[in-house]
Amino acid sequence: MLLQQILNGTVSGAIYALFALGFTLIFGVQKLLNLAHGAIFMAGAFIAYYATAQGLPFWFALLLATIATGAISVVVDFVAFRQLRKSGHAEFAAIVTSIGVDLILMNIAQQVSNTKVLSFPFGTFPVKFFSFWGMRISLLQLTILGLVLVLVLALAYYINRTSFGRQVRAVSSNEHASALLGISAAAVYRQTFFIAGALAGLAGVLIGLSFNSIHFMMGEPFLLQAFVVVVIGGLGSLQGAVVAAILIGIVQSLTIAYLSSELSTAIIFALLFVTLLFFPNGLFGRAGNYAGGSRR
Amino acid sequence: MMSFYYSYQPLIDFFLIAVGLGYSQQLALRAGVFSIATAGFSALGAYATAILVTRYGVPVPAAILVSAVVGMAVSYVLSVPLARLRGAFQAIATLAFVQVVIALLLYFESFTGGAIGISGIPRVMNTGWLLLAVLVTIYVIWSINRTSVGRVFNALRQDDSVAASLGVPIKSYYALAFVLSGLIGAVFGALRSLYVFNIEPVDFGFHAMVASLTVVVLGGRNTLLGPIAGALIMAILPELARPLAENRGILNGVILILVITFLPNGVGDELVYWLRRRLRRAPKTMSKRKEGADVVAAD
Amino acid sequence: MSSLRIEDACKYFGGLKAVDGINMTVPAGRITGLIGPNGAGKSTVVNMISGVYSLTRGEVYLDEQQLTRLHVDEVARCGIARTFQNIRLLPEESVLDNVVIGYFRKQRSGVMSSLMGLPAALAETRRLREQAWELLGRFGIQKYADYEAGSLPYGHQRRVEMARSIAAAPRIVMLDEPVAGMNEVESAEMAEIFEDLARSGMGLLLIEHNVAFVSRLCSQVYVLDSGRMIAEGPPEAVTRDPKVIEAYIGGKADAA
Amino acid sequence: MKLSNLFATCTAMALLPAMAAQSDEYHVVVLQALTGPAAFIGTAVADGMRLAEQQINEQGLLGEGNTLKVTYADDATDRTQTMSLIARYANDPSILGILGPTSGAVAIAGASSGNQYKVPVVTTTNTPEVLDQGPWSFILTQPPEITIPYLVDYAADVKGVKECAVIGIRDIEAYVALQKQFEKLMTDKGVRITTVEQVGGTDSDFSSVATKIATSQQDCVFVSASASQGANIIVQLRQAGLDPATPVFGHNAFASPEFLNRGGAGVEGVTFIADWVPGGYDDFTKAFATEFSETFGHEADNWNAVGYGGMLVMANALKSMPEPTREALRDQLGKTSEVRVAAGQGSYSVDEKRYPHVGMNVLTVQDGAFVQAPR
Repeated sequence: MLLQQILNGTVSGAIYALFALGFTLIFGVQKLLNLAHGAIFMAGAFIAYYATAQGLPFWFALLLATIATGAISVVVDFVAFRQLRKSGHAEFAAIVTSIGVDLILMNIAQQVSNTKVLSFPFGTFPVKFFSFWGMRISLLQLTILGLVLVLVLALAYYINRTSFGRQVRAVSSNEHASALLGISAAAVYRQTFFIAGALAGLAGVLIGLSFNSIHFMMGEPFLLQAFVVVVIGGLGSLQGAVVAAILIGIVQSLTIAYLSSELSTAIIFALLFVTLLFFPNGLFGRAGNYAGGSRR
Repeated sequence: MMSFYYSYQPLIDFFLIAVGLGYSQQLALRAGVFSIATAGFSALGAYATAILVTRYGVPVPAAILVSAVVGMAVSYVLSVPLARLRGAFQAIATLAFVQVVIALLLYFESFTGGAIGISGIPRVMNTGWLLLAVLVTIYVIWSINRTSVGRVFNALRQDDSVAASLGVPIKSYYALAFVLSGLIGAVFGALRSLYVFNIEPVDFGFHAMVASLTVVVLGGRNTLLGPIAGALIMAILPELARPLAENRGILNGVILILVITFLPNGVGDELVYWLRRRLRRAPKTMSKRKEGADVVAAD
Repeated sequence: MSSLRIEDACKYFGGLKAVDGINMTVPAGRITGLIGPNGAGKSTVVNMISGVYSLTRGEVYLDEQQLTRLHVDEVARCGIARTFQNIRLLPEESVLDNVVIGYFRKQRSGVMSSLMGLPAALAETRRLREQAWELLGRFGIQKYADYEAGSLPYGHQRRVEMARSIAAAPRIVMLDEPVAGMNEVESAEMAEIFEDLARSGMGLLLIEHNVAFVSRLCSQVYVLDSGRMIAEGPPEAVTRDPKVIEAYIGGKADAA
Repeated sequence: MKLSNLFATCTAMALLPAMAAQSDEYHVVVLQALTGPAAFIGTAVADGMRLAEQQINEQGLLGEGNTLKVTYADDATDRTQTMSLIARYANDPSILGILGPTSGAVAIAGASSGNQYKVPVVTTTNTPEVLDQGPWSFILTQPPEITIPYLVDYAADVKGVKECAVIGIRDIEAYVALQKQFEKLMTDKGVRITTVEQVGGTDSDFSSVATKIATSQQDCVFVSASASQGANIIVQLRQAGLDPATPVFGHNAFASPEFLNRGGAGVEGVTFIADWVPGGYDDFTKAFATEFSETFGHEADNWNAVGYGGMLVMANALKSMPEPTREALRDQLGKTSEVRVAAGQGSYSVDEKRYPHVGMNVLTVQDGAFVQAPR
C-alpha cells in the first residue's frame, strides 16, 4: 500500500503543480496574490465540459479550455490588476479585486450549472488500468503525469532559455527601468497571465476528468493548497513549486493512509507554518523577505 | 422607527459584530502587519466562551475575559514568527494559522463538537451590549490615534526601517499591534457566539477571513470611520442586491472591484481625507514626487 | 566630549569589498565630512554605523560603548540619528507628524497610557507637536506643516527629514547628502543650522560629494574611494592631496 | 434561474389574480438556501415546493377559493441573512409561517429567530436541536435516530456484516449526524467499525482514502455524502480495487438520479435508505414524479420530494386552522397527522416530540436503476 499511496500522492501533486505554477508565475512577476486563480481553474473544467456536451471531441475541448482560460486570465488581469499597478496600491487591493473576480466567475458558473455537480460522460477517456509491483495505475493517471512533465519542461525552457524569461525578470525587478530597456511591461503581463491561466484551466480539465467532478466551488481547496505549495517551494520559484507540489501530494496521501484524513489539512498547513518559520523564503525562494531593523 | 429597528435588528447586530472584527483586522493592517488572522482569533474567542459557558457553567463575563486572554496569548506567540516575514508572506502565514485552527476544531471532536460545533449557547448579547463593546473599541483606537502608539503604527506601515532608525523597537510594536488585533478579534468572536446560539468551524473559514478583510479594504485601513463604512456597505449590499436573486454574487464582485480601483483607500478613509482637505483648504498636492527618484540614486 | 569611532571596519558583499578597513572619528561639537565619488561606499559606512549592515570585520564605538552588534533601533536609542541618501519620509503623514515621530526616543508616556488615552499621553502629544512646529520654523518650512510629506518638493523633503533626525537631540547625527539639489542660498541656510547644532554640542557627520560645501564647514574631512580611505585631515590639506584630486577627476565628472 | 423554473413561477403567478379576490389568502415564505454551500438542497426543496404550491392553488386544496401566496427568498446559506430575513418577515403581519431555512447552523439560527419573534419556522433539516429552540420551530426530515435503524437493521440482519469502514463528508452537519448515528447503532449491534475517514465537502480527489480502504479488511463500507460526491467516492473505491463483493451502504442523499448518472456501473449494488423512491411506487408518487419532470425538465430527486411534502404539510396545517393566526398555524403543525406526501412510505405524521415520521425505504441499484432492496 505504501508504494500505491506514494503513486497516488505523486499524481495529485503533479496536478497541484500545474495549478500552482501559474499562481507562482504571477507572483514572481508582480508580487500579487491572484485569488481568482481558483475560479479560472474551475472555468477550464466548465468550458471543457460544455464543449464535450456539444459533441466536440475531448482533445479539442481540452485545447479550447486551455486557450479560453488563458484569455480569461488576461481579462482578469485587465479588469482587476491593471488599474492597481498604475496607482501603486497593489498588494492589498489586488487581494480584494481578485476576490471580486472570483465571486463573479463562481456566480456565473453556479448559474450555468444550476449548482449541480457535473462530470464528463463515461468513456470520455478510456478506463484502463495497469498493474505492476502490486500497484494499480490508470491510463489517465499515466497521461496526467506525462502531460505535466512535458508542460513543466516546456515552461522551464520558455522561462529560462528564451528572451521572455529575461523580460519577466527585468519587469519583476524594476518595471520602470525595464521600460527604458525597451521591454513592454504590458506585453509581459499579458503573456504571464495567459500562461498562468492556461495552465490553471488545463489543470481544471484534468482534475474534472480524473476525479469525476466539476463544480463551481472546485477551485477553493486547490487555491488553499496552492498557497502551501508556492510558499514551501518559494514564492516565484517554478522548480520549487513543482517539487513542493509533489512533496505535498505525497505527504497528504501518506497522512491519510497512516494517520487520519481529518488531520491532513492541519498537517499540511502546519508544514507551511514551519517552513515559513525556518525558511522564510521557502526551499527555493530568493532572499529579501525579512523585516527591516536588523543587521544583515 | 421602532418597527424599523425590529425588522432590521439582526442586521444591525451583525453590523456591530462586523465593525468589531473589522477593527481587529484594521489594527494589524494599519501597523503594516499583513495579517488575515482575525477569523482565527474570533474562532478561538468564540469556542473558548462557548465551551466555558455551555460545558462548565462559567459566568458569561468571566468567559469573555478568558477569551480575551486566549486571543492575546495566541496572537503574542504568533507574532514572533510573523515578525520575521513581510507582506504577502505574512498573509499566507496567517492564512495557514486560520486553516490549522479550523482543522483542529474539526479534529478534537469530543472537545469542540467537530463539524457540528457547539450549540445551546445562551443568547445574552443584544444591540446594547454589542454597541457598548464597539464604543469601547473605538475609544481605544481613538486614543491610539492621538498618542505615540498610533504614530509608531503609522510609521511601521509606511516604512519600518525609518521607524527603526528613530529608535522604535519595531518587533515589539508589531507584536503590540498583533496582540491588540488578537484581543479584539477574540472578544468579538466571543460576543458573536453569545448571539448566534451555535458555532461551528465553517463559520470561521475562508469566507470569514475574506469578510473581515473586505470590510477593512472597502472601508479604509487607517481611519476610525473605515471599518464602520466597510461593515455598513457589507451589511447593506446583500439587501440592495436581493432583487437580483442569484446574480448577487456578480454585483458584490463588481462593487469590490470598482471601489478598490477608484477609491483605493477605501470609502471611509477617502471620505475622512476629503473632509480634512476641505477643512484645511490646502491645495491637494504641490507636486508629484518624481517617479523612480528612489531608484536612480544608488551608492 | 563624546565621539563616534569606527575601527578597521570592513563590509564585503560576497566578493565585493564595499568598505575595506577604514578608521574614522566623529567628535561631538564638530562637523566632520565624509566625501568621495559616487560608489565610494559612503552610504555603506552610514548603514554600518546605524546597524543596517553587520560588519564583516571591525568595531563601532560611541565613547566606550560598543555598537557593532546592536540593531538599528538600539543604535538609535544610544543617540545616533541619520538621514537617508534617497530621503525616506512617511509619505502619507503630514510634515508636522513626520517630525513628531522623530521625538520617539524622548517620549515618556507608556503604551498603556496611550491605549487608554490618559491625559498625560495626550498632553505629551500636544507638547511634541509644539516643539516640532518650532523646529519646522528653524528649517523654514513651517508653512508646509499640514501638507502630506510625500507631496513636497525634493529640497523641502530633505529639510523635513533633517528636522526629524535632530528632533530627539541625538549625540551624533549622520546627514547623507543634506544639500543635494539645493541652490547656494539654501545651502548657506543649512550650513548655518549645522554650525548651530555643532555649537550646541552635537557631533555631525556630513556625507557629501560637494567638496566645496564640506570644505567650508568641516574641521576634519575623510575621503573614501572604492571602499578605502585615501585621505584624511583638515579640508585645505585634503583638497590639495593628489590622490584626492585624481579620484575626483578620474572618477565622476559631476563630483564637484 | 433555469427557464423551466421561470415558467413554473410564471404559471403560478398567472393563476393568482384569478382567485385572489374571492377569499382568504394565506401568505407563507419559502426561505431556502438558493445560493451558497447548501444551495444543492435549498434549490431542490424550493422546486418541490413550487410544484406543490401550483397544485394546491390549481386544485383548491385550501378550500372555498382560499389561495396560497408564497414568497420565495434566498438566505445564501448565510446565518446573518437568515436571521435578518426572519426578523423582517416576522414583522410583516400578513405572513403566517416560514418554510426554511435549509440546514445546519443556519437552520438552528433560523429556529432561534422564529422562537424569538414567535413565527412558525419549518426547517428542512433533520437536526433535533432545531426543536430544542422552542415550540415555534419544526423539522421537515426525520432525524437520524428514526431513519438510520432502517439501514442498520438491513446491513446487520439481512446482510450479516461484521466489520464496516466509514467515509463521510466532515463539513455538512446533517451527513455527520447520520454517520455518527450509523456508527453508534452498528456498534450497538456488535458490528465493528474498522476505520472512519472524513473528507471535505468540496474535495474530489479521494484516491488516497480509497486506496487505504480498498487495501484493508472489512465486509462493508458506509459512505455518508451527497449523491454526486458519494458516487464519486464509490467509483474511486472501485478503481482502487475494492473487492466487488463488499457491500456499500449510503443514506437518503443517494436517492437521486444524480447518483446513477454520476456513478454509472460503479455504483451497481449500492444499498441505501431513501425518503423517495425514484419514479414513484404508487399512483400518488408516480403522479408527482411525472408532473415534476414535466414542469422542471428533469427527474425528481429526494430533496424535490421532501420539499413537495413540506408544502403539503404546510397546506394541511393552514387548512385546519380555526383562525388565520401564527399561533393556530403553530398548533396545527404540531398536530400534523397522516398527511399524504411523496416521501418515505407516503404518510407524514408528527409525534409528541415534534419528530416527523414518514418511514424509509431501503433501495439498491440494480441494472442502473433504483429498486427496493431484496430482503
